[in-house]
Amino acid sequence: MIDKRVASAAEAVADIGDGATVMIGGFGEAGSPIELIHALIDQGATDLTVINNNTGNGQVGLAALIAAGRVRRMICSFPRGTSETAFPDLYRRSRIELELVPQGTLAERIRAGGAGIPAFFTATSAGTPLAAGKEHRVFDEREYVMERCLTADFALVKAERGDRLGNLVYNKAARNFGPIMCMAAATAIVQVSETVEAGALDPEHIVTPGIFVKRVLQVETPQLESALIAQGATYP
Amino acid sequence: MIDKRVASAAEAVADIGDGATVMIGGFGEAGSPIELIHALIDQGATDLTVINNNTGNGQVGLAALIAAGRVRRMICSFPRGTSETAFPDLYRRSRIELELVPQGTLAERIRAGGAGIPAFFTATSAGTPLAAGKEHRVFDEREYVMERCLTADFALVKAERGDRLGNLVYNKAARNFGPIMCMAAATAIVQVSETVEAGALDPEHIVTPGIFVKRVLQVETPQLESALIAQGATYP
Amino acid sequence: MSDNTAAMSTTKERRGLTRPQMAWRAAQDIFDGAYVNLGIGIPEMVARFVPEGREVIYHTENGVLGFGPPPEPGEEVPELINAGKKPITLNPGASFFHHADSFAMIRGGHIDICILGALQVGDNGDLANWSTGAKDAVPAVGGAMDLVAGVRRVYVIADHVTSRGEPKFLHRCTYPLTGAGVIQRIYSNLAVLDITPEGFLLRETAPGVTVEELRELTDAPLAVAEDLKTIEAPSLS
Amino acid sequence: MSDNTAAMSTTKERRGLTRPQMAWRAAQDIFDGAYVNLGIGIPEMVARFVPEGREVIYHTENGVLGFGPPPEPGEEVPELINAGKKPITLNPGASFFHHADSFAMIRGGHIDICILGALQVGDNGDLANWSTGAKDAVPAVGGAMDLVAGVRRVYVIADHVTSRGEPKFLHRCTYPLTGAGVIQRIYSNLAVLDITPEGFLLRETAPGVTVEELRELTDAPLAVAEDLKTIEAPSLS
Repeated sequence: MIDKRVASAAEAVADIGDGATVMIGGFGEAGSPIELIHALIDQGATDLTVINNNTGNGQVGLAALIAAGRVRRMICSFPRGTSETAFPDLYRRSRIELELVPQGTLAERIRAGGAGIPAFFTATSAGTPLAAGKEHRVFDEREYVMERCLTADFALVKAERGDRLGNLVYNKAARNFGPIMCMAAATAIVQVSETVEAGALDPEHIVTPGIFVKRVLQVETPQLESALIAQGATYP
Repeated sequence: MIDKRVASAAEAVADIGDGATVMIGGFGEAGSPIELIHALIDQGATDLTVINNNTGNGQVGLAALIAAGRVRRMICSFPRGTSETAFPDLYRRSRIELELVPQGTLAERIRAGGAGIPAFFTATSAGTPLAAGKEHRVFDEREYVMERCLTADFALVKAERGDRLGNLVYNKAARNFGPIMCMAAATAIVQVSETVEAGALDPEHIVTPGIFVKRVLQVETPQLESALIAQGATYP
Repeated sequence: MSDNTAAMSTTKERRGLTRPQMAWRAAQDIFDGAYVNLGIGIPEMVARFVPEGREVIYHTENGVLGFGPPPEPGEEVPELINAGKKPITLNPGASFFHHADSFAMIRGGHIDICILGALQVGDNGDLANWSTGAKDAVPAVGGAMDLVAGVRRVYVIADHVTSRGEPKFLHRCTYPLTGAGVIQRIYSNLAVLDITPEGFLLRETAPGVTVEELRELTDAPLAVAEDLKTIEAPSLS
Repeated sequence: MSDNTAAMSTTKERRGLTRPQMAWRAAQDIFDGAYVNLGIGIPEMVARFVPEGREVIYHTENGVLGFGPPPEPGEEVPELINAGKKPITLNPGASFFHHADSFAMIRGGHIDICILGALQVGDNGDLANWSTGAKDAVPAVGGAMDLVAGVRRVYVIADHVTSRGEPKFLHRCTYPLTGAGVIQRIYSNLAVLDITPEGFLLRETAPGVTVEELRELTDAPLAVAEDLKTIEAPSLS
């Protein structure tokens, strides 16, 4: 019987190695898989390339992973967070690399990675410094930029409910990058608030089919960045 | 107040002009918008380019539209149907053009059309006659073919439920091409078995957000190709 | 999400329209049934002033269509936020979708109107609103480049000059571009300008603002519409 | 959906395994937890013979993951069909998705195994299964090119020779290709062949079939595995 459920966050992230590329879901705190990120901090992997829209908030979650010096390179669209200083400090000291990608191009590159599309063209960023050095091409009299796909060794994602097969549904705008990151990562690791029996999720309502998911961890009452920041929490 | 509902199939398709490109949803009979296609036959538009995975079944729906000589050009992956002879007859007499596209490339070209991606690369068809004349390119030591997006003036789609804003949910495997055709057509026209109040569809379960839909027609008991074929039905 | 800190500059010595009045003026151009994406800051205010009787569907790029006004205090839901990460509510008929689908709406030309802030706008429609090119700054772009490239009508709301009195609307942007030739209309505190193939066209002025003043505060030639109007905004502050 | 009419050729003079036995043999290689797409015809039969205790998730390219066996007569649902347009049922944990997402699963390498029919297979792994190149034929390809390009392991089930006795497995295909270098393994009525960088490698033979016969019926050099085995299939017809 297929059973993708794992017993602990430590087990879920145990094989993330130094130098791995890790997609991390979430937009702001919505969808941020804090428990998995904290397990990754505990686990010790370093020299990571991290793909996330931002760079975390406060001194927990992704911001804490960055502050701990584990991230060599960030691929993101908006490297600023709430009460977050780890990234800008390291960036100004050239201790972390940044690949700045327009948000929609970031999403589409991830989706392309999951869909087996090595490259595509978009008008986004044409004529701007972010297109410098990229191949340009005119289709129907408009200029487009060629963008390569993004894939990852691992994705850390937060969803609402999941089953042993890895089928997922999300919670409101916390869906954001989760579905496409599950597609684009060789090993998608998902924390859910609730695990349910296979068949309990309506086939019409499943957002991420289990084929894209390798591990499911139940975290019944996930922490929220805003609450942690309000408490002045730091990790570890 | 936004109200995309229309009163009749005739009204729904009234402005489809000669020479229009029309995407038609459905895979086999699942999702085939027969009532809208029949209204299009009645309406008389000709010289159409039609995009559908197949070429219809029996002597109703898409097969009848083709048999009526209204289709100048088919873009499809598998121009064969059940008890359907209109397309092969016209094709052998060079009375209809065919652009044969692998099924997944067809789906991705439509999705690209809806997503503002003018072109993308896929390994599908590389090394085969269907890639002849197309730009090839090597990424990471593998050969890919460049494919252009597909858009349309109109899409005719069948869904299960819809509201005045055009939000849609589908019925099982009848979902197939519907969501991406709604995205890729300037005017997506959708027949639904049931119209519901705005807000009646759970925001988490909506498959096609209303932004992609221009017209919604309620057809309470849509006909099924298999039943029509069993009856020996023809249209008109 | 774009960096429009410039648009948030101090209000001292501001003339013409208040910021709510600028948002009000922009709101008059939002048509019934429009799908609209509003940037962070003053653009967000636009939703408050759309004339009664027009139904507008708001999109936020983090994956919500059909959201409503901010919730009452205490009613915030952490998973129900906009691109500015501020709490929102849902209108009937709202939907959720993932980021790639959300930007398919933008890139695919499905959003009718986008309104955002600006550091500079060129009279060729170029927009600069994400970076001043300062060496020590951490660059951040968010979804601004996708919005201006993908949305059919892209409008700017911005003060006519910076807090240091420098024109924001000029022949060519000097800051790094967000997009080339993407802006159709500007709502400033002093005027409504259209971008035409010939450059800026003055459509409307704020009460008491003269064409001569505007020519002085705009760093590019300024054509004047034959039917130049005065903006008659309600009192809003 | 591929045109594997050749694989459906008449059974007269067939030797070796029956078609159900061919499907049974292929089924032994489907591992527990595999995501599998089965082509129309004999490949569909494979699902019946997967050894007990292995949970396999079946994908059909028209947009269903996790489907089950055909329904009882009278229980068919018109909207619940597979790529061959035949009625299916759902297993617990099934899901529906649109065509672009379905082919993202295929093209993106998420399906573990695809098994389909063949007109010809080259000893370089080339597959021809959609067209004989006949001038008067209406060409039709379906999802075969996407499947062979995208799925990690692509296996063929096909009779070793055509109904006219011509070898289907040869040095280079003469029919138009479905994909180049895409096949890893062939299950025929006479043998199991692997495609290796050096060409065909004979792994297993049907009972009573000799290496010499196979060399005669295969139009390419045939290496023989050191541990050549005989297929011991149950009696199935």
